[in-house]
Amino acid sequence: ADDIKMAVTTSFHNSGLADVLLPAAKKDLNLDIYLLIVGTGQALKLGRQGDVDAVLVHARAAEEKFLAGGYATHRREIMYNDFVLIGPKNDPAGIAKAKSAIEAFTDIEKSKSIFVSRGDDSGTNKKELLIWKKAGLDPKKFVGNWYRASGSGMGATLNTGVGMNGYVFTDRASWLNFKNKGDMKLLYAGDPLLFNQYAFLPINSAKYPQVKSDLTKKLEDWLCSPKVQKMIGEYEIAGQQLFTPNAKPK
Amino acid sequence: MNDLSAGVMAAFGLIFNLDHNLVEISLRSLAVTFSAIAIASLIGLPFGAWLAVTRFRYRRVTIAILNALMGLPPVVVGLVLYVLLSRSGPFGVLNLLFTPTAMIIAQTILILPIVASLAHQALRELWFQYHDLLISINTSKWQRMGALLLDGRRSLLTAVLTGFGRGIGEIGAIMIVGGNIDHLTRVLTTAIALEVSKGNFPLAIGLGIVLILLAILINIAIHILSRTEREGTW
Amino acid sequence: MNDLSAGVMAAFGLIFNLDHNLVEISLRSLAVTFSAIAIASLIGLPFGAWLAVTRFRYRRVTIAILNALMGLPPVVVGLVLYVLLSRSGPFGVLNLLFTPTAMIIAQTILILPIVASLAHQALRELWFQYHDLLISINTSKWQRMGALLLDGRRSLLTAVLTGFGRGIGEIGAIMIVGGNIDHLTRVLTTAIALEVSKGNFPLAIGLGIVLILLAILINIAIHILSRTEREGTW
Amino acid sequence: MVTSILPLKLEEATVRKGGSRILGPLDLTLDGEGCTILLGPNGAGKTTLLRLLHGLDRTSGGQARWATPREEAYLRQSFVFQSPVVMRRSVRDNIAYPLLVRGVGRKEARERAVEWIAHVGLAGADDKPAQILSGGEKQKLAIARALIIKPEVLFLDEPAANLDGTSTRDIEALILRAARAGTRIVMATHNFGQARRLADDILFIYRGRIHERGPAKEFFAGPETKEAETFIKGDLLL
Amino acid sequence: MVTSILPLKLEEATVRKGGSRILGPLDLTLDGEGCTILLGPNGAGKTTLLRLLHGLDRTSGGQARWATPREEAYLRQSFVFQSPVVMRRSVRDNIAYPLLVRGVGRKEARERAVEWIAHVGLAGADDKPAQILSGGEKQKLAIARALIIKPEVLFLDEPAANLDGTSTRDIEALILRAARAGTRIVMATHNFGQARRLADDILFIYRGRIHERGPAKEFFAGPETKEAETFIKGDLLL
Ligand SMILES: Nc1ncnc2c1ncn2[C@@H]1O[C@H](COP(=O)(O)OP(=O)(O)OP(=O)(O)O)[C@@H](O)[C@H]1O
Ligand SMILES: Nc1ncnc2c1ncn2[C@@H]1O[C@H](COP(=O)(O)OP(=O)(O)OP(=O)(O)O)[C@@H](O)[C@H]1O
Ligand SMILES: [Mg+2]
Ligand SMILES: [Mg+2]
Repeated sequence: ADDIKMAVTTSFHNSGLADVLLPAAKKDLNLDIYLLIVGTGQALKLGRQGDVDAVLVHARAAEEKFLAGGYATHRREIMYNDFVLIGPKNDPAGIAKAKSAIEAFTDIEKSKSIFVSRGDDSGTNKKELLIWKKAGLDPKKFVGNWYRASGSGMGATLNTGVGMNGYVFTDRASWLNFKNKGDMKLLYAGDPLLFNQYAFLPINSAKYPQVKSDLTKKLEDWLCSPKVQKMIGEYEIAGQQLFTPNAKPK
Repeated sequence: MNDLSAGVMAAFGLIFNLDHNLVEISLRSLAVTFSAIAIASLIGLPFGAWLAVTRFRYRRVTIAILNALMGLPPVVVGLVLYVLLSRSGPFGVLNLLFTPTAMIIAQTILILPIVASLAHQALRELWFQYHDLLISINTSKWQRMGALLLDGRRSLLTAVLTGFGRGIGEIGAIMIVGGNIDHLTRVLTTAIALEVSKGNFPLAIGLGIVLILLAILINIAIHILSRTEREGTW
Repeated sequence: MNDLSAGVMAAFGLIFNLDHNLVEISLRSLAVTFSAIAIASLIGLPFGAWLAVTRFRYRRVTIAILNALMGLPPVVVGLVLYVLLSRSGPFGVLNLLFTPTAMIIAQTILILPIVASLAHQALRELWFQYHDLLISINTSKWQRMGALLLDGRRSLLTAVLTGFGRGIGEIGAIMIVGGNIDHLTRVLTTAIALEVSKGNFPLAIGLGIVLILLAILINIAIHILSRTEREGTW
Repeated sequence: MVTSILPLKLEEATVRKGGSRILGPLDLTLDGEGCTILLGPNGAGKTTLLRLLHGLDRTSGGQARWATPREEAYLRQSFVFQSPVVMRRSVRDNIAYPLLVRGVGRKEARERAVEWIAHVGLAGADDKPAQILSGGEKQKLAIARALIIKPEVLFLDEPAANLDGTSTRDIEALILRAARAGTRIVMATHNFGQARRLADDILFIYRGRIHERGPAKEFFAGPETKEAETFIKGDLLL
Repeated sequence: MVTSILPLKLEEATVRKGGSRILGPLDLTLDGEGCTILLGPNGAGKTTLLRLLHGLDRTSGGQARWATPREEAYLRQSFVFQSPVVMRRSVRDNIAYPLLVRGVGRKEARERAVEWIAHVGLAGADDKPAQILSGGEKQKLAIARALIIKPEVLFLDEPAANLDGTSTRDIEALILRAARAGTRIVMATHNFGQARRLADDILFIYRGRIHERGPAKEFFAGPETKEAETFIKGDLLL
């Protein structure tokens, strides 16, 4: 069987979708996909170094830069899900009633409730910082000890958040698939601002001849095929749909 | 390769500018590991001596287990400690999770078997020499342990330094119980991991070089202070 | 606490069902670490013996550095190795990145200073006893090293077992150069880290228990086979 | 000393090592005063017997019993080893150590150690690390360390083997003085002259057994067993 | 042996340790045949001198030179230590080791070791771990290990201190036989009888210096220096 290596972000892997897609790819394409589960930054770094054949990430701006550097031949959107705010069940900041993501963030800032940030420059972290910015706030200037940058992956940050009983900004898939929920629950979701697009970027074989372009092409076509798009749409945890496929047919 | 040379440059940059952040996390690294090694030595060295002077039924098994515990996987230690210290755990009321104290506890657990096991190994040879004499003088078990620890202090150094090395470079456990929180529990190793996950390899390598230099400096300092390997010692 | 008991249950479940995945990653863990410890012993034990029998100008500094290298931060080792093995690095053509071979190299680098340093410490005492005799018999340096390694083999065991422990529980380096790829480079520690990041603590703790049991079993087996601590040895 | 730790009684005592019986079975009662010298060929079991008496080796069969409880008995005896064991400390601290173990204060222990350093002829070596002493000097250290606690029973295993003539005489004088002060002496030696000078009675050890026992004068005048006779001749032939 | 490694010449040789001069400066030429015995009080420097001659201690001043290059010289001499050093191996492997070092095959080395085990009277101990031997037995092992390479020069540091009469005689016979076969013997002892039996000439060491040197007969008949006289008296007084 052929094999390729693909770097994916922790949040994608934590969703569990890979456990469905990988066996299907093996069956349909006779292709072994070896996943490297790393942070967004590291995933792109692996791509830049030519050590993987493709990356699947969710950080638009960083992806554009990656493309501009000529590391990938193109960027293909596959699906999206959304980001959510989770927090302690008693919701000390009262974000459950917020009307927008910005309002929810502002509420947290006002109540000085513990907020655990990824703080690792990942796609999720970048989105969070964007929302603070839109709310006119700058985490660097927060006083008091309530805003905590944990500097770790999604799973580790959730563990920390649960341990501290604090709010965490996460993607829906990671949260639904997360086992150590403790006393926490999903408190806010739904703002279009929280839209989270995943894109597939095959590495440029002009830069690294060892890259298996034919296979990444095959994989990309397969991911965007109606059958797989349907599979993605039907993937559920606890009765909730996690991803919305949105690949545009070529 | 560029990353390597960039890393070396980054290390120099950090050191020469005495980067404010670097100083902070380096000091925290040292504080955590020194505390852990102090506690581990206080318990582990006497335990090693005790193992050297005592013959009991399950001694071999105890030693084998102690050896095995030297390889305690940090992630598992961190995880178990997390479960115990978390709010819903039995020691939740102490509010220790995500504090340097929790990191010290984690490192102590990891270092202790190393210190104890290597201390035992070092003192076993000395006990072999002293055995008859100390029994003949009718020393108590405590006095035997005391004599071994005192007269074997030079060879105990390796045990302590090995533990120190293990602690200062450790990440799996302190990441989980410390949480790598900026200005609170971030230390050199967790900072490196963070830079790696950001794909910022030069900075990560730079911090790594600082960490290794720190370890080497401390080792040389301790060797010089304790004058091991002085020509005169044998 | 529930997580702990659930973890114990999970461990039993995994072991008694001889879970297919568990067997695979356990065997890979063992294969990687055994290879690494074999290479590290082949180099480190003779080097430790060499350090014991040789007096040279920078001996103290060398020993101090070797001690310091015992604390090489795994993440940094992994990172540097990654940069070297990466396709755009100098050894990229070998295509070793994300293979068990890369993991073996990483662990060897981590284990080597431990084995060498502890071997030196163990053999130093023996050399102290043998020094006059071996010089008098006019042995070459190689013969001295050989005599120490042969006659001191029992005390070298701790060095090797310490290295083994460090390797089997290690994660920082093999995560980076191995990539924790399912069915290719996933081992016990990286599997545990993955489960932790999923918040699946019972399974993580279960795997951790398996890992620790494995380490203890191997230690006991080796102790029994090599008959250390037999009453007769002293 | 309120009650004596003597007599020490061995009953059918045997010592096995490495699978073979290297001593016994033997019966022996050690009491009264004076100096008992152990004679016998190399490997006969002298060291093993001394170690057994002192409690360093355990009986594999039979028993060894002091008049007082073990604890008590072991506090009031000393042993000088065949090859001297020195601790990695200064000469003074080596000699003071048994006093420290018995609860004497550090200062007093050191003072008394210094006196004993002079007695055994090591004056000036107080602060030397004990490991660098010459063979004979180590032997003297060991004797001082044994005598400093004024033991009720003193075991010596070839204590003068590495000593020069003058030192031997000095040490013998110390041993005799201790004997006269009531210390029971049990000593192994290969030096017949020394045995003649010191012994009140002789234990002739042969192949792990007490082959012959008797007052020194009679033993040297004419031993009862053929083996002892051959043994004495071996020395005379020198 | 094509050329002899002798004479060995010391010129103004001194040995300092721990800051003080413990031997020399002394001049000495060692050549020809026969047996030189080192006499002197404890701590005089006998062991240090032997070690210097053998190349175990370095000169801190002056020099020590063999007739042949160092390499060559060190291959053809042996040393028996004051307290025997045994390797953690069987008796046979201990004795065979110097042969192995000199490139003799394992099988032949073992066979010759077994012969020597018999010569020194350790028959039957071939497979015993050397550490469990008695004091005298270890001394015999050390002598066999020294003689097995048929050394051209043999240094012995109180080799019979722990031996019984018969063993002493046997070992002395071995030493004499080696001497007669051309081995140059240099030996320290505190046993005057032994010195008289073996010595061709005497080196009297006193306070780190060669205080007197002369043929054995003349030395014992009447030494030239007062110190040597006192020393001999010390033994006679015993
Ligand atoms: N652990 C052991 N296993 C087997 N045999 C042993 C052990 N220890 C000692 N022996 C043997 O027991 C015998 C008696 O030893 P011991 O040391 O008592 O003799 P000794 O009379 O003191 O001799 P020496 O005069 O040479 O000191 C020796 O032959 C020795 O080899
Ligand atoms: N490392 C050292 N530092 C200082 N003094 C030392 C050192 N080594 C030995 N000495 C001293 O040198 C002197 C000579 O020692 P050496 O062993 O040569 O004596 P020796 O004549 O062999 O005595 P013995 O008859 O007791 O064996 C001793 O007084 C000893 O204390
Ligand atoms: Mg003996
Ligand atoms: Mg000497």
